[in-house]
Amino acid sequence: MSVGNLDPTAAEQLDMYRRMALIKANDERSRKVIMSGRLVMPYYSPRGQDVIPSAVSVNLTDDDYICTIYRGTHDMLAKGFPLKDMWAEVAGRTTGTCKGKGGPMHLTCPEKGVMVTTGIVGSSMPIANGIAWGSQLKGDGRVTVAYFGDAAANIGAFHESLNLAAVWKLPVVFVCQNNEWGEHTAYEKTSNVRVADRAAAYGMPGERVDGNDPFAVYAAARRAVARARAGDGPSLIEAMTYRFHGHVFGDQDAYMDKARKADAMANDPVLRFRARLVESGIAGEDELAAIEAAIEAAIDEAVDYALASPFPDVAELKRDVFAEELA
Amino acid sequence: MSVGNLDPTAAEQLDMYRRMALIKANDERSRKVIMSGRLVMPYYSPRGQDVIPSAVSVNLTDDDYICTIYRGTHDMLAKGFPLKDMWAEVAGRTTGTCKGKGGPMHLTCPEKGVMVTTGIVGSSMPIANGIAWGSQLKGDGRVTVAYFGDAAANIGAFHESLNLAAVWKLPVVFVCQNNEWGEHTAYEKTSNVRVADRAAAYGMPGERVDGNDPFAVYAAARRAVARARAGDGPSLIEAMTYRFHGHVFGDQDAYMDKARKADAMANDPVLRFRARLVESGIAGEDELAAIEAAIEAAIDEAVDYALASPFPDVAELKRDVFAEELA
Amino acid sequence: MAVSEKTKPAAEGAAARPAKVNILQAINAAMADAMAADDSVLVLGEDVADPEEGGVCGVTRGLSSRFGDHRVRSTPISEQAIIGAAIGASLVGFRPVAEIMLMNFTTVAMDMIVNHAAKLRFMSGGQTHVPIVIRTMTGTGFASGGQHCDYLEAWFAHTAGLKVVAPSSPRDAYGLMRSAIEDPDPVLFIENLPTYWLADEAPESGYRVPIGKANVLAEGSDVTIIAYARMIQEAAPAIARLAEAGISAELIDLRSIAPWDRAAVLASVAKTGRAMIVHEAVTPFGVGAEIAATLNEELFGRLKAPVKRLGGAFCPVPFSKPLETAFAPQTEDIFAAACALVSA
Amino acid sequence: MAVSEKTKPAAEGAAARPAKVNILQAINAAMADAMAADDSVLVLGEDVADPEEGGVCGVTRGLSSRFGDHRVRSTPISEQAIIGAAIGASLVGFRPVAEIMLMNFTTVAMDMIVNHAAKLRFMSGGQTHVPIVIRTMTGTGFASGGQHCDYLEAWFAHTAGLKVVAPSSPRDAYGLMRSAIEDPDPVLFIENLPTYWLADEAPESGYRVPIGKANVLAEGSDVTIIAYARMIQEAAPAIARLAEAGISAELIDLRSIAPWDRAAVLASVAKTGRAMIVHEAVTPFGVGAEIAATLNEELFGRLKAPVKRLGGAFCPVPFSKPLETAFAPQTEDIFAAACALVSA
Ligand SMILES: Cc1ncc(C[n+]2csc(CCOP(=O)(O)OP(=O)(O)O)c2C)c(N)n1
Ligand SMILES: Cc1ncc(C[n+]2csc(CCOP(=O)(O)OP(=O)(O)O)c2C)c(N)n1
Ligand SMILES: [Mg+2]
Ligand SMILES: [Mg+2]
Repeated sequence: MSVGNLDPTAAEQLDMYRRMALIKANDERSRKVIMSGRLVMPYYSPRGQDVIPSAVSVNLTDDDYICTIYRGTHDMLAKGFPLKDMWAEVAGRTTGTCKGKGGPMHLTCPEKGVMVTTGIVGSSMPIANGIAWGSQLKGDGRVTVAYFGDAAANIGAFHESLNLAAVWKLPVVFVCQNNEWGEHTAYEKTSNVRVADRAAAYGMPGERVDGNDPFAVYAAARRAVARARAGDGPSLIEAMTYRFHGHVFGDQDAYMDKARKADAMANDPVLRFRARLVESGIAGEDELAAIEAAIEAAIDEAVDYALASPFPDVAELKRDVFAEELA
Repeated sequence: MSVGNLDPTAAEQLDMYRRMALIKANDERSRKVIMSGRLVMPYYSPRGQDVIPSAVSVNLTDDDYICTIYRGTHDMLAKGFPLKDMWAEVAGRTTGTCKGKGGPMHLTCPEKGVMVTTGIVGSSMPIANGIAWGSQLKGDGRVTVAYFGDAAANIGAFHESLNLAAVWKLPVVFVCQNNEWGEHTAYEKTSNVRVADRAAAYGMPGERVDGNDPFAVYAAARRAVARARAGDGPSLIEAMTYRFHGHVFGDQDAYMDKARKADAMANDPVLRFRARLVESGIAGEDELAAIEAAIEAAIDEAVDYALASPFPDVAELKRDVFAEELA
Repeated sequence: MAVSEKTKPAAEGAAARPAKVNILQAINAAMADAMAADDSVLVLGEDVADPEEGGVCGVTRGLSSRFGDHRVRSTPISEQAIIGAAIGASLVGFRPVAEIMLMNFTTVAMDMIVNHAAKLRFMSGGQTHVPIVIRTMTGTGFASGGQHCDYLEAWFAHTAGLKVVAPSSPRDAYGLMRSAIEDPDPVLFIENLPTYWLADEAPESGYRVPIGKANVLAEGSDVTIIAYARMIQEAAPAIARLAEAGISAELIDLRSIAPWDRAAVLASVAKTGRAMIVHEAVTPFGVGAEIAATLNEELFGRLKAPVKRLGGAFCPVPFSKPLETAFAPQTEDIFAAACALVSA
Repeated sequence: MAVSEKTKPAAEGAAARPAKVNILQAINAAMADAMAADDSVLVLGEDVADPEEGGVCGVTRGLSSRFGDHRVRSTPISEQAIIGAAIGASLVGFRPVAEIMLMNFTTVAMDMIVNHAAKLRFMSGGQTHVPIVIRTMTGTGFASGGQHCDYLEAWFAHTAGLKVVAPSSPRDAYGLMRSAIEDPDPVLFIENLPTYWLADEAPESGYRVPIGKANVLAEGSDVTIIAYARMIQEAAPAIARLAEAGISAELIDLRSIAPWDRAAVLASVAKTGRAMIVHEAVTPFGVGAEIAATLNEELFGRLKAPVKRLGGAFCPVPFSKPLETAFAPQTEDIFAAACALVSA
């Protein structure tokens, strides 16, 4: 099946930038707010991986689904997760998308297709299959993206999920964000093989791309999404990137090679893409500045909204355990 | 590393035949005894797969280890599991190798290296890794063989185990006995890929062989065992065979293609190898007949011994739960 | 699974239902009727479709032929993927009935069941929910040994967000399955293997048993015996023998373990003043502990004897027949324990 | 794991031990001393070696540098493979200490733990046994939400063949770890995350706490409070407040959950006539149920009030701070419940 031109249009490029600029700004703000002590939460920074979901999501609509992980605010924001609902949730407020009960590791927003956020390594994949099975049964043409990390490619759920998706030809795109680290352990210490090369073990296409190159990710995602929509089955994309920060906020990341990290941060994929947009004349400096200013304003509003919102009542402990409130 | 001649010597060929003749005779007797009602147990016939462990085991010593599954009497007998202990165990007698507490799905005989028999699909592999890790630590040069079925190649434990074995370069040989069936489900319905081809996903050698050809299995096992002993790491062997009977005794196997099954049984690998031994002059008809007669006599003795042995006392419910007997 | 030979073609049951059916057929009929009534009901698991004989015991036989192999899917041996697929489909409007062949195999899918199915409603603040049924069978009696017979219901009852049921008759099996499929939350449906072929009065189509309601099988005044699943078959004869011995025993079939019917159990024990809980699971930290603790809290000072717990021996399930038989509570044990309670 | 910043270099503790150590350092010292004393002791798990910082909290820090990375191995994220490797090595003479980072992650390794580690000795008729320790941490207090804080000890206590311990002080953590490593059977060693940095009297090298022995932390005559793990920190202040209120409470640190110290608990409650069990796990079907049921069986008619169970709220662990705080029993709850018991 032909997926047509694999280069993003100018509009799509700007769209991608909008998403990654939001991810970058939101991450910087999150760390600032946590550092200031105004918020206490386990925070898994997605910085460095900003490009991947941005380039994937321009190939998706609000009707498409994603399942992501604790390190997933970038995936969610790229998919359109409302800022205010997100901030209120991570602040544990009743106005949060999960009424403050889920928190950062379980952010959920069905209207935008953010169906599951899991704190268990590998568990985004088996559930993504089920959502995609639903689409296959309904014939609604929707696609489900399962995001996961490089280290998750070593856990049983990855194997069972890719095999079932391939055998059932499910409309899923498995997107592995290879940031070279699983907590404090380097990927190469835990596997002899590239994640993308494991696709062959299931008879599905597997592609390794530069996750910091919006064009490369866009093309791979476009192919995979088209394949899924056409009913031709799942694909595996391994997007190579690098984790700018420690595993979790507070992690001193002494185990990460300083030079490698400095180099990655010096080549910030968001700033590189920004410069490229200006060079290629797709956007003017002030246009981008305006976008960034609007993002900052939106985040200001979201943070204020979140911190001004009330905390849930303890009665919430009895609600949402089952459909019926507990006595 | 060179493993020298990959053809079994005449002595090894006769040795292989002895093992498979025992497996065949023991299976036929087991089904007869169960049919007669003298024994009640879940019985998973290994007939059709007789050649595989026979050809693998001539490359092993009593010091080497195996972990096998509910369908494993062939693997055990090929490894030297004493007949009397086995029959007493499946008869649930106190003289059984596990005092009758384990039964057919958990036959164990450390002296012969039969360390674990599991009833859980896939679970022979993670434990085999640990035994092999022990050998690696001790430097005792022992090899551990993990036997499992084709359908087990779709479960998470397979993935985690092959990956860890490859990364840790463990002296394990993963032997998949592909009998085309997982209970009532055909392998091709549950995977798009050959089991052997999954070895590439872990960076270990994978080989698919005709599991009914003693020479092919011997050569593959010899290579894999030598590699493991040399400290070069694990291998995956997919031995193609066919299940002569239903999944479990009593299963009417209506789901199995009659012609395919008849054909497999008509080409009984044990009888084919027997004929070959005679043709090639490695063994005379009467020599083989003598071997078979001795096997029948040994089985007679084992069955009588088992059925004449006492059942365990209910006090055994309090023993072997922990080292210390329960109050 | 050494029982296939016992299998009888079930299913079409939904169409023309005989006066008597066995539990296996009742479960089959409940799934068939639910699938006929609601297109969103799906079935998945190992061997569940008809080319694979509708399950090793035939519980799902006929469903894929009748409703199509898109709604009734045999799976690879991948329990995490099975439950994950059920959860995901339920998030987008389906009502999957997933089979985990034997209860011991839930151990390879606990993350999906406990961290996800049970918690997604709460963690999402009610934005999503997981209306799935997880069918699983277990039980001693077929010499399957240590890894095929465990009763692990206490684990799931200890998990907020899960419901757990364990029927003992064809009517209850049908009625609870219909209720479980319609329930907005995940329900673990525990089937007892040895009693699959127990035939009894056939449920009328559409019959429901509400989850959380116990059933008083025999009224009595001296002692209350609380049991479920196969233990009902062991307890019933004990009741008769107790009657002969002049002891009037009340038998309560719990049917639902989570939530369990506190009202019914408390009312009965308030009346009899003596209680015994019988289950096949090992006694320590079992379901009996929760019921005994509750009875003592609620009826403090009103009990005539300490609550008795009768469970499986505290060991893995043994293979050898005399050991396997001794492992689980039997009629004589129940009879003797009841006598002891009454004469205490 | 939002706590790395709290980590202090531990380990070398074994060499020169300070007067006070925290629980994290005590566990580290116990493993170090055991590895020094016995070459067969191994450590494996995610991030456990020093290149990976000796664990996300540093509990295994220093061990790989001191004993070699062949004996202390960081693993892929493959919990089934981790426990399988530990089981296998134990079958051939090693004593592995395997880490499952958080207790909720045991859900992906339950087959290895329950069907294999716990059962191999019995199923092999005693031919093999599995002397492994499974270390895992958990506990509310760090806003980790629904999948990182569960206390699942009741599941494992309900499994024949497993031992379960949960220390609350540096001394007990050291002494129980030494005993667990030497135990011939599998031991689940539960560590509480929020109290890792609780510093107290340092155990002397070689100190042992026998598995199955409780510890009476405070003597009293009016009511017995039975708790373990972090709940001890909540109960201790309650004892003081109760004293001010003129109530003499006895505090028992269970330390071992399976087997638990029936003798010590029964002796105390026989004396006080009133008992309360406090744990962080949800109340229904929890450890408290087993203890309450046993107390009522053994002390029938001798209790002055119904046994009280104080556990976590029956829901997944919530994220929002006020909800998370309300989820687990607190000092005020224990104080109030004890007052109610005594005035009942
Ligand atoms: C089953 C399971 N095991 C261990 C953990 C602890 N843990 C949380 S994140 C993580 C590393 C995962 O690395 P990767 O999959 O590469 O994703 P990343 O964090 O790099 O985005 C680990 C081990 C977990 N959450 N779940
Ligand atoms: C985890 C798990 N799931 C399901 C089962 C039930 N079961 C027993 S054998 C079997 C088929 C296994 O097929 P295969 O791995 O090919 O081995 P074979 O029986 O053909 O030798 C299944 C599904 C099980 N024992 N364990
Ligand atoms: Mg990573
Ligand atoms: Mg097979």
